Amino acid sequence: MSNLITIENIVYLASFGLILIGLFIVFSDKNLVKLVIGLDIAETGVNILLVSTGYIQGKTAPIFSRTGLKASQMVDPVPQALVLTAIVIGFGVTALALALVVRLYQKTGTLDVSEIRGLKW
Amino acid sequence: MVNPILLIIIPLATAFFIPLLAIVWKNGSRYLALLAALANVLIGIKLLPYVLEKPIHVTIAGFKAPIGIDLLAGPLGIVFSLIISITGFLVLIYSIGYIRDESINKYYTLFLLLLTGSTGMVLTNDIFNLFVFFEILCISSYILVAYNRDEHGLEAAIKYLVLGSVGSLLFLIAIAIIYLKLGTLNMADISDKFDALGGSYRMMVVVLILSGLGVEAAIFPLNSWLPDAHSSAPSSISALLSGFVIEVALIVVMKLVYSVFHAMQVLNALAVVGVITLLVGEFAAFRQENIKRVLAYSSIGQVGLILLALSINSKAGISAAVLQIINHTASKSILFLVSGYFILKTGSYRYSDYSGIAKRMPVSSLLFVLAALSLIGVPPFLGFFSKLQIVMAAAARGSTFYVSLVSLVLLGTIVEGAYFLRIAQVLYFGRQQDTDSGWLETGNAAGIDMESVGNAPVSAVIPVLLLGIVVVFGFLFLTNLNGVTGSIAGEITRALSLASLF
Amino acid sequence: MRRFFSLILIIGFGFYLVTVIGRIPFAATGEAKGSVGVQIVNDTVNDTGAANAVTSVVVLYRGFDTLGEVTVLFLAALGMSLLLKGTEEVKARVFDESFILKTGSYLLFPFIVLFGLYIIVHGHLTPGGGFPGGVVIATAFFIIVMTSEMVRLRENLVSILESLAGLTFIALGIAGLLGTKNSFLANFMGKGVFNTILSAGIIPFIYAAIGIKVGSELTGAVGSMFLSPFGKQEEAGE
Amino acid sequence: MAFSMLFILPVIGIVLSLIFVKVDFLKNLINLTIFGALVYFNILLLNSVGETFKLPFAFLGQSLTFRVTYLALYFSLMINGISFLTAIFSWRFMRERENSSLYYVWWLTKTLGMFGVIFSGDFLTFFLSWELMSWGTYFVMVQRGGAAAKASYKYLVYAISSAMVLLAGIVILYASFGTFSFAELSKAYSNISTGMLILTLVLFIGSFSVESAVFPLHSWLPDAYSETFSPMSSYLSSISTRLGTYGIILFLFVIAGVSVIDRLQIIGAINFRYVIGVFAVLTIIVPTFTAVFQDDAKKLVMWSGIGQGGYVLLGIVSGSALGIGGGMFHMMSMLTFESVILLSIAAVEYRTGTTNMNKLGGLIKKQPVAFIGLLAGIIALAGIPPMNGFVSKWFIYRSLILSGYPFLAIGAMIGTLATILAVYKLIHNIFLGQLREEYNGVKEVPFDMQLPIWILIIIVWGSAVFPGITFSLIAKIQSSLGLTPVPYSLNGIATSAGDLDMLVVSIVFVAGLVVAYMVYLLGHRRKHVIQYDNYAAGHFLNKDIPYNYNAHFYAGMEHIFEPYRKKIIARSEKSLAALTGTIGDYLRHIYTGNVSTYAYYIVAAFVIGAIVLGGVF
Repeated sequence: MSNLITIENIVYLASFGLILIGLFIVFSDKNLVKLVIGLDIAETGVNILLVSTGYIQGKTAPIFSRTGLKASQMVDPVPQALVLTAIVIGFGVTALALALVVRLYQKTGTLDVSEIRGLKW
Repeated sequence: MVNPILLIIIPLATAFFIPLLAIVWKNGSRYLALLAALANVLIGIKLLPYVLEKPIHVTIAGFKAPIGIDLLAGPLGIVFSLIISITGFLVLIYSIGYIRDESINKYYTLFLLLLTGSTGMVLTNDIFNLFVFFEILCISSYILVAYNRDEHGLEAAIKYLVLGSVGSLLFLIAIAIIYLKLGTLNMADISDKFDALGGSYRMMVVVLILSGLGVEAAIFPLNSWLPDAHSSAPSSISALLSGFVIEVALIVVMKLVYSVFHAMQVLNALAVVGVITLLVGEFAAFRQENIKRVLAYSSIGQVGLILLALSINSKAGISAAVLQIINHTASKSILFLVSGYFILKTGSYRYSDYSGIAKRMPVSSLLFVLAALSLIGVPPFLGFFSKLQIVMAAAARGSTFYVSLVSLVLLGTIVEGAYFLRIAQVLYFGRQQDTDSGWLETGNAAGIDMESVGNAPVSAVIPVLLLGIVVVFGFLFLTNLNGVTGSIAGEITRALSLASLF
Repeated sequence: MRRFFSLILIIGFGFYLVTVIGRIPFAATGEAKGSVGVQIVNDTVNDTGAANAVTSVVVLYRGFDTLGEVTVLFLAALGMSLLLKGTEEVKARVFDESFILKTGSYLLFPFIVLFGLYIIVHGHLTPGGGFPGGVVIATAFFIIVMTSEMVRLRENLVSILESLAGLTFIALGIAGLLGTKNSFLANFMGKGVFNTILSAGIIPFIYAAIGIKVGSELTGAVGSMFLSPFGKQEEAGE
Repeated sequence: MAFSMLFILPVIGIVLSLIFVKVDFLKNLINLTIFGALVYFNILLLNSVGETFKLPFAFLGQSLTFRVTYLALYFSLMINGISFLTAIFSWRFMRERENSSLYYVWWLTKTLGMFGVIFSGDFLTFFLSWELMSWGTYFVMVQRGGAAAKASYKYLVYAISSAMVLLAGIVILYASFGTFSFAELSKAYSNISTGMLILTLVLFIGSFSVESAVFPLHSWLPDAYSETFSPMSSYLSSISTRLGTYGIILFLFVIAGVSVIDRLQIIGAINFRYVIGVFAVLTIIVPTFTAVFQDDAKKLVMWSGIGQGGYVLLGIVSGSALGIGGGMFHMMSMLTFESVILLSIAAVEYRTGTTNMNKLGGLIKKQPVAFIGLLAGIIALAGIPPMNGFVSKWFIYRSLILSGYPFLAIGAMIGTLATILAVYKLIHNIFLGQLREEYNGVKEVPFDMQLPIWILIIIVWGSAVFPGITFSLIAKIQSSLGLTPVPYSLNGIATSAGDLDMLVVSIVFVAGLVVAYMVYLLGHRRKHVIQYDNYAAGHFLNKDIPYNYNAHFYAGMEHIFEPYRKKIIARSEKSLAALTGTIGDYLRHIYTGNVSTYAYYIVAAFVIGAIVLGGVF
């Protein structure tokens, strides 16, 4: 039982859970703002997955701030850089989405995705 | 020799510079953007002969792959950046007259970033870098779709954004798996290590990337944003989106499938998906009344055809697909650009309201028809040759599977011909209605005064004419074109190996 | 019904996530596979002279990504200002905030900015850098906008800063292209003394540019959010 | 030289016509010269049979080849001859017509395509030319606008479909044998599998059936051909449709070969050719009966022209020397009589401005040349001696009876009955009966428009009296295709094979006419009256109540046939279009407009992809 509670499983559980919850909101919620929030949640899940790919058990942050730190004691820095990029991109997309939502609400007066169907077929 | 990275840096720097320029010269961005695109065209032309012989590897920050990011300027990269910059340049000329509101500086900035994103996508040799450029491309197109800030544009943009984000989510998951399992992001490196990966991981990565990038590549059923976005964007932007954005995504995804993942197992499935995409597009266009929606659905159909050609798993197929991409870029850009002025002049999106507009806008209408004929695949236009090459490449595989797919393609062509020629006839001979007394010429229902419709301005006609030259006289250069497309096919099908790179 | 189908799909998707990704152990990456990250950690001090390996990855090894990332932010800010600019003249939102809040925010402002600047310039030494620093600086402006009624952000100034910062980034990159290494973003400056502020060549400069860019972009984005009218817009002429 | 001129001249013509698009006189002159020169070079080409030509550039690694055969020459002579005559007629007719500025451009484009089709030596060249020809046909028809646009649209959909079926056939052949060349394909066909044979037969014959308007794929023809400018109607109906027949001949005799096709025995003696024959007979009967009820002169001729195409096909699939010879001959007969009929009608239209038979009548004295032309034409059309239609039909009937296809012969004869009814209506409603007031001032057309009509009358008659001239070429075609040549003599058939001597028939016929005229003269019963000195059904006629039974000419018959006529095909066409639309509508509904659903599609696509491909990896 105890071998189930590993750091991998916790990270995976969090990340998959967030991804699935986010997607579930995207699929089933009618409010456009919630939909954007759902996307954000899912994105967070992916970011957790991404950043955790660099994790190596028992190692420290890759900063040579003190002398004597060896490279072999450090975790992989690349995923951290990647996730920084991913977060910023996610931020940009979310901000833009919200701007669009604000504008769309001004035009249509609704945030219900099943009603915002001026374009179909 | 010029460094290919300039193809990305020039439009990017120009985009950053435009806000500064706007302070001193309000409309200067128009010409600056033109200059940037022109510079890219010239660099592309200069680089083309080099890369046809040997691909150029560009390291960034002095770190060799796979440590750093590197660009691979092979035939594919340079030819596609040429397609992008030439189309961009022509559409920029068109925009001079077409985009006339007060936020033009933002328009041109976004436009250049769209070019940056797509050029980056075809040049990069790093999968995460691909993701970044993919996002630049996507986000700039989200904004441009909503550029007019009307209800339809905004709605299309938010849908496009949500779907694009879901797609990039899947793409990121794939990147995470790749990094987890292989510890590298460089495509050549991945290509070397990928075959050692377990089957289920390979499958997961390939399917995730197909369904992630496939959103932008408009593969059925991931293309639901396309009809809305392409029909609601300003026509100049529709021309870009249909002209090269989906093709760039498609060619990149297929490049990954072939040369990085060696996932030949998915090709048959993709061929079937391609034909389904084609049929859905063509049949759905049949009953459309909004001209831009017709064109958007036709783009779906064309993407299906290109996907089928790319999935034939032969050099001939890929080469034909690239030729078809060139044809589609030119033709569909013409169609969108011309229909932009139809809409502007008549104020209506319904093509049945353009009754007899050919008398008022002769050049535009003629080019519209020529481009439509090329898309249908009528000799001697370029589209005929590309379609024939696709059909022959499929037939050359000799299996019943491909022959039956080809027959479905031909079925789609019939439908395509039917709806395009219907529009063409309305342009020239007016709307004809089936009444009891036979077909009669009737005026337009919207009460548009055709007399007041004038010709499109020179800035709109020139790019359309230039694109028209490609479509009409392209067949004269078929041998050269086939040489270029052939080397692209060679690049895609040759498994990249890190050892051979440096 | 929709929920039911969504649930089924989520279960299907989750199944693949769990069965495929969920079986990959973390420790397996790294040395054994000759991962890129391991090589970078080993070489970073020699290559870049930056103490913070993550920073050297962000700014140099994957600096091109970061340029793209900055571009995405630029795009987002641009998009927001394009989309949110009211079609008619909209008054800046008036918040009737208390004197204490206003004064407090003015008092806090320089310290927050200073903190942000600190984070930026120490990006190559400690956790932090241009992105978090820029965000902190933007927060300072955010607080001002939230609390005082009279502040109206100068959109021009913001966009000039944004552009200049972006161009600086590219100019530094091109300098590398023109330099001996003939490679975009290559570190053409000396590495300096390890673990001091003026070390690691172009990294601090690029990070400063990023910091200014991120700060001004976020400020601009916040500004355009506040300048936009809320609620359903009345159609003109009705 | 002569061969390349056939292709260079039309291109020159197209360019010059585009340059002088506004200068009517020059344009006409240039094109008349070019069509004349084409006839000349075509005759020169008779000396170079068997030569092959190659385009200097290869395409897709395949060279585009041409070869000169007797079959091609027969067609090109027909094309060029009729082009020249039509060009003479067009000179005056097309002057100042609306929407006709590109008339010659499209016509020459079509001509170029037709040359390509008949001279091509491989399927790639054939298909390229075929497309060029179809689009030329479309543009030449559509340029008039209005009703012509709608009619041409229908043609276009048929033509694209047929081209795509053709392409599928070509691609399948290429996939199986790796070649486009006719010569190599015909070798490959000698030991082809039955399934492949059936598949390609259906594809190729089906595709060519559209262009040659074989029942039930004929419905595009009448409107499309009749709505365009009248000289072009005449040109199209006389030659354009036959290019489809060329395709059938090409496939049956050059590519596949009769002996290979006859391996397909369906039941007993019924083989594949017999099946085509049945369709040919249906093509004769159904459209000809439709022709009877037409009110528009051009449409009537078009409908009966479809039926004549059925005779051609019937002769060709009969497989015997007589039958193929007859079918080939009938192409030439058709070419001339269809053309002379339609040019005569065009002459009437030139003066009266209409081709609606309900509005015409009594023009015999006003336009005697047109009347004679039409008379000669309908005599040939109905297969009555001494015109060339009689000769060809005689050959066809005889071969059908000799080869043991009595039912097909009976079917063909039923068609003849309707033909006679139709042509009687045609000549009566235009030229006989009472002249309408408004046409009192109508004059005969000028000489340059009469000229082609006279020439055609002479050919229609002369080729009947001396059919041997035509048969000499046909016999060469037959031997070059490996068939038994038809036994001909200068004025009929070689005595061993039967007993047709057209000279005798003509003399007897003329003698009969002379006797009849003598009787008529001797009778002294002739009396000239004005047209209102008359009565009908107890009414005296005047200007306001003219004697006229033009409208509802065969009302009784129409009453019987109406429920069956034109319903089936028109309905199936409509429902096919509706089906396409409905499929499209269903497919469009995938795009519901709900963004959550769209997002669902994406992840669902992933899951389905993973399920499908999970097994592959």
